Amino acid sequence: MSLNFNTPLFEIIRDKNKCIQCKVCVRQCANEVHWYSSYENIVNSDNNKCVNCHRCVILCPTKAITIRKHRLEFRNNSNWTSNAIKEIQKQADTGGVLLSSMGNPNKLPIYWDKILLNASQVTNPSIDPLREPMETKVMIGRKPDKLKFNKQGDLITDMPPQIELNVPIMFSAMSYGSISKNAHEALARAATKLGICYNTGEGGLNKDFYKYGKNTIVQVASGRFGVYKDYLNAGVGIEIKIGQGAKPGIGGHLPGKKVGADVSVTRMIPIGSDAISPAPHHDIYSIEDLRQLIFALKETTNYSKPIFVKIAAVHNAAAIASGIVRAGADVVVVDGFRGGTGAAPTRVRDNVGIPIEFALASIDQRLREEGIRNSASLVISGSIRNSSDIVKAIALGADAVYIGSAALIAMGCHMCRSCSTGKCNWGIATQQYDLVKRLNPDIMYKRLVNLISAWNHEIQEMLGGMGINAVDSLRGNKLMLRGIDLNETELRILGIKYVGE
Amino acid sequence: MKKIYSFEDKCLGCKLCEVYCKTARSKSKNIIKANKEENIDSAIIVEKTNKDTHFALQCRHCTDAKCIKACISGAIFKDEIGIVRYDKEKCVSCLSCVLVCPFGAVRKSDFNSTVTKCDLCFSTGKPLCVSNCPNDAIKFLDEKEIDDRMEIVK
Amino acid sequence: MKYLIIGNSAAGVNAIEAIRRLDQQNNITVISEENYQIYGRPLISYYLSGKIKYKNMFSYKEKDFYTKKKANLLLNTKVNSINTKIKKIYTNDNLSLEYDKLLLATGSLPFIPCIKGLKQHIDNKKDSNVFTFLTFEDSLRLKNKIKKTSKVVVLGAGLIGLKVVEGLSGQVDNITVIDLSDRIMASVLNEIEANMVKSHIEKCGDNVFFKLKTGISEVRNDTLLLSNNTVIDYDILIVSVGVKPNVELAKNAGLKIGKGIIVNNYLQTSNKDVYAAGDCIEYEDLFSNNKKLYALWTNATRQGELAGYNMSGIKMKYSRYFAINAISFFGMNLLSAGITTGKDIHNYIIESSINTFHMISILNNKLVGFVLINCPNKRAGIYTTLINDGIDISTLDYDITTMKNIKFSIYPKKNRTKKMWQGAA
Amino acid sequence: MINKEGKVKIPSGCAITGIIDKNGNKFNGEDIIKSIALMHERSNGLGGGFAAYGIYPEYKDFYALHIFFDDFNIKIQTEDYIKKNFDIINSESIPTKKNPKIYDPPLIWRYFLNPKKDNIEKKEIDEKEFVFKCVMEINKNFKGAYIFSSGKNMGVFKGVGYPEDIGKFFLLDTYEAYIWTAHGRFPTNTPGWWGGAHPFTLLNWSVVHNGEISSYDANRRFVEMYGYICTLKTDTEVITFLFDMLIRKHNIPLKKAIKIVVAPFWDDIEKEIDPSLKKELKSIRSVYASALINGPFSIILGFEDGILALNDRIKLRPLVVATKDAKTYISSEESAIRVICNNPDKVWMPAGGEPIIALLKKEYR
Repeated sequence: MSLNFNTPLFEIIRDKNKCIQCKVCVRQCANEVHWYSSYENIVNSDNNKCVNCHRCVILCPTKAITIRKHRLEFRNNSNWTSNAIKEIQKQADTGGVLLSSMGNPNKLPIYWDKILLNASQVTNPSIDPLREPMETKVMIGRKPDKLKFNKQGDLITDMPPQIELNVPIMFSAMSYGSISKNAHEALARAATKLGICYNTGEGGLNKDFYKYGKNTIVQVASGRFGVYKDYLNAGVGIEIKIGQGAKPGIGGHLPGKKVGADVSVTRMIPIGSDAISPAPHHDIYSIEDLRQLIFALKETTNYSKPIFVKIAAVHNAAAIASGIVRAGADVVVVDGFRGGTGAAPTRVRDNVGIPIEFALASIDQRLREEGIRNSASLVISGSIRNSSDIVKAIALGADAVYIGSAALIAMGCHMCRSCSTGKCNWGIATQQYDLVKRLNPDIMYKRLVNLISAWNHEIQEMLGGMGINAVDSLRGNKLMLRGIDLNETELRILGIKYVGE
Repeated sequence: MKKIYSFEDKCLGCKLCEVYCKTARSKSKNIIKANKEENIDSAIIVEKTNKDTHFALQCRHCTDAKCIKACISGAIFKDEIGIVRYDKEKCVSCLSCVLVCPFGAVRKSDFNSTVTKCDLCFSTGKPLCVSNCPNDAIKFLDEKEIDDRMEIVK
Repeated sequence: MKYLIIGNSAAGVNAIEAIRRLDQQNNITVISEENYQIYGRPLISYYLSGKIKYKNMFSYKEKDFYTKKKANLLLNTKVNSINTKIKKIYTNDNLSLEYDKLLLATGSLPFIPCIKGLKQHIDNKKDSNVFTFLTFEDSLRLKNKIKKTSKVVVLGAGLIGLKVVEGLSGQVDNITVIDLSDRIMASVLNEIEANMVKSHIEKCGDNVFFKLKTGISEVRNDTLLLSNNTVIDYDILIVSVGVKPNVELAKNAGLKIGKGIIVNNYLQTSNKDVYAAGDCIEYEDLFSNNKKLYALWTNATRQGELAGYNMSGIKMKYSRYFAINAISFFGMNLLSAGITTGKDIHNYIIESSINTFHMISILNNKLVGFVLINCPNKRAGIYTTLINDGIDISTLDYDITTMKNIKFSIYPKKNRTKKMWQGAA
Repeated sequence: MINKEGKVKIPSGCAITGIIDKNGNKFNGEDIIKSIALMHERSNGLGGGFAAYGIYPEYKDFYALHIFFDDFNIKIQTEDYIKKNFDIINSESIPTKKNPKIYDPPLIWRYFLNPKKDNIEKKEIDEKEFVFKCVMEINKNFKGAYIFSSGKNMGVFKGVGYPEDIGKFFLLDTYEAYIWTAHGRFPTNTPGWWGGAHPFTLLNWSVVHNGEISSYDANRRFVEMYGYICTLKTDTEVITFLFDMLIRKHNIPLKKAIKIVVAPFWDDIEKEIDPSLKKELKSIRSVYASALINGPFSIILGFEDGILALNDRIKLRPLVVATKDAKTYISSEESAIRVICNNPDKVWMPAGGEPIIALLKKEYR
């Protein structure tokens, strides 16, 4: 069938006066957009193949290339948008479920942007982090209700295992397979350098990375890929993944073409086989099943590691979180509906789940009401974009945040949302050797360190502005927040006042 | 002494180094003019291997530089820093240097009778190939720094 | 400790440098028969052509080279004899100098064939119109002598002879090259290659004529009697049949002489305090294991350096050498090294056209020689190094017998990275 | 309309001062009034108050509740509640002396009470917890009644006005105590309410406080998880609750409690070489992260055995200590000490986070 409704989304514009025919773009585009014609001595481009990842734009030494949204338009229609039409055409063409990558791109409210922070003026001096200590270290894990001392004043309480984070930020779960080994190396090295943690995701842990164990959280997901005793003991924490913000209620699928020799060994599956994570864990059909898995993992690791349980932010997240804490989890992770993914059904990604801000506020409040807020740490994720998002999250009650997309962007991701093709030109979401190579861990780990250090500076500045010198005093400190452009219900759930109040 | 070192496991074969080398060696120092209008050879060569990987290669500025020994006119010489340099005014184009360079890094120009070789951008001290490599596959390092890494290369 | 060096060309000067790297203190004296500081001897033909100006003749080393190296340079001085027992030398100025370590870097002399009348014409130096071509002095005299109308005869179609042709081309009316052999540069080129070079010279040179397979019976004033009994006129006759090692002094001093001065692996002569290096010595060929003479600049520099090290106390063996030539005539580049003929040698012609030629020679899985004509971008140094290092080509990542563009990635990854990072030590 | 304490968090600045005689010798309130009066400039007339320990020796076994009532109606309702839970040993209006600078005082009463054993047993809690719960209940649910002192053999006297005027109003020269603390208030955003003045107390704890704690809401939400109800929304209230919770409810020794509220910096913990101490400090910071008091403050905590003076970790508020014989003086300003003790043995300024603990000698407790 030759009839094809596909039209280019982007238009490549090449300045002929600037193009020196060096062919760097030709060599660098894995989608084979650019090609050199020796007959004409010019470089040509095929708009149809372009995903707008900017690789050629960035590498072009003369900056001769720009990419624009293609000018082709449908007749204006607020209901039948070009996107709606194109999706129908695509499904009519393939008969398949629409797949998308990264987080929900739709125009839904971003509540971080509707929350404003406080600062000290006169009655309370702001603190200059350049001159005074400014602490951002947090301890992640279950805390006992109280500490006990004997008559001599010696501590007699045995502390449950804790994870020390120098900065209340971790790199969220992204599996080896969905992202490249080099990307993992950069994350692991950055986490080590920063004194924070990265998360293996559900793809197992490559042998080369066991050495970063002190800064690793290993994940156990429904596919149980690469899970065995050494793996569980390799990191400082274990995360049971129940759900993910980008696709609550949905499993995962790593196509066989991404399962090369190394991924195969790490995941413990045959080379070339599809790695399918079922939607539920087949041994968790209820909260008591979860409790069994939590304690099975604790037994396996001799109660030396906090157990994280990660869920997607869904309607009754607060009650679920309370159940998870009571089931024995040491850390509850909640992933908001904007969280990223390598691939998710578009309809699920864009329509399932709730904003993380609300999930966080209601979970924190619920746990406090039940008097069990100290029994688990609360970590949130799902499109944390900058340091002020983090400050707001902590003030709403989070102990720490996970960042995924932001870390990828630091490593070169341009949010072209083509992860599922496996041809990531930035060497992130790919297993193709020549592409993986483009992500130089030496460079990228430094960029990650830079990013987190920069954010840490900003967090410190904001803390200092509030007259606080330890992030502990920000946690749940909702007085530091005010809402704007929010209705009464929103304010009530967030537990914050309106600006000016 | 600092030299340029190439890291094959990092090289993408994009050949931006060649583009910038030509720019550095041009009269105009304008990247577009240098690559489009001036006939300039790149002193750095990106080679493709039989494993489809790449690496960049340029004059190694050998301690015991064979090209200097071979040169009959003093056109190739070692400066006080240790950079093996080339003075085209003195060159008689006999190509003795080309004949002895173990790396093939001293080449005859594609465009004229002179010889092309890397001079580590000595006039600025900042080789353009290094500063423009997008993947840090080319580094300007002190010889001592590379000694430590030599162990890794097995 | 006193170092004495006889000869001030490639070997002598490189010996000075080597000694000074290890010994900053002791006296070095250099004696030269010529009246100039070191110059690139092969440049004399470029001076003749005008490509090299007078000032650039001496850019091989900076002007203050000898001062910097604290070397005492005696020009215009001929050493008459050496007494190795009392370690003294005697010069034509009745000077006697003591030494502890002596280096003979006396180079070579023009080979003068036994032709009737030739010797007397050459000996009559000052006004003679018969020249040899080995020193800058020769080049200066010749350049003074030529006129646009000169009819020049070059005796010998070897490297020197042809460089003279190139140097004179366009400056004189007629150049005739006479050689006994059936082809030019017979010692370096095979027939095909020789023809390619010859036709290029004929095409580019101004009124250049070859008379090959031709001998000379007698040299007379302004005319030559050829072996076929014809007579040709000449205004200028240049004798460039070849060179021979300058061993006279060594011989008289009682040192062992073969084809050249005999030295051991440390460039020591039969007397332990006397070293020799450069064109004047004979040495082992990489392939034949025979003692050979190679009057090659590159080899002389290396030997001079090694001799210098050994004289100042560091033992350094000299590696075996092979022929290596980089020549250009009228813009045609000829690069060659090693041997291309012999038992079991297999030649691979990789490229061949009317004016390009690319051939490599393999013996027992090793590269032993190559010839490149007009293929300068072939990165010939990689070949030379393969020959020098005796690399088994089956260990390489590529089959070099079919490679048009030789490249460094022929070496397996481990080797190449190490080599690149280390450079040539 | 401007919100009162309890509706909104009120920041304020202040003067504090305190005196203890470690031998348990009692002295009347003249010195403490003199001392706090010297720092007149540090208050703005919107609040002053005193805490005194040892003033009710004849009732020392009974809880002395000082209560403000807006009117008689609420007084009657409150008393009904009290009667249900306590045996009233004595009740009286607290004597005051009219002062033109003090106006609109509420009804000010004190009760000496014995909790009803049956009620305590019914709730299966200890006596102090029972009293605590009753105080919480009244302060939260009896609008117009406010218990501002609930310890034994101690009492708080406070109100709207300059502290020296409040002192005279309450006739403090007629009381004898071995510990006196005082407070002059400079609130920035309140009309001033009698209950809002310092000291703030719970059971035997009393706190006078200068500063504003920026960790307020983190601390508040933390103590509220353990049954405290912050009715006043003032920093002092939450500080009092924190100490009560840590020391009374969690049984943590005073010195460790101090490590919680002014926790050592992580950097210093990392440098600690004693592994068990390091572990202890890490545990303290992990478990009680939300009990860290942040922002500028200096406080004097009074209790039956002595006083504790404390600065925030980076000393953003003034605090001076002096000793003379058995007496220890603590104040915002050195001059406020010298005005009542012109020749102290020793005067110094404690560092940020460095606690000053002055206890009655064991034999006098």
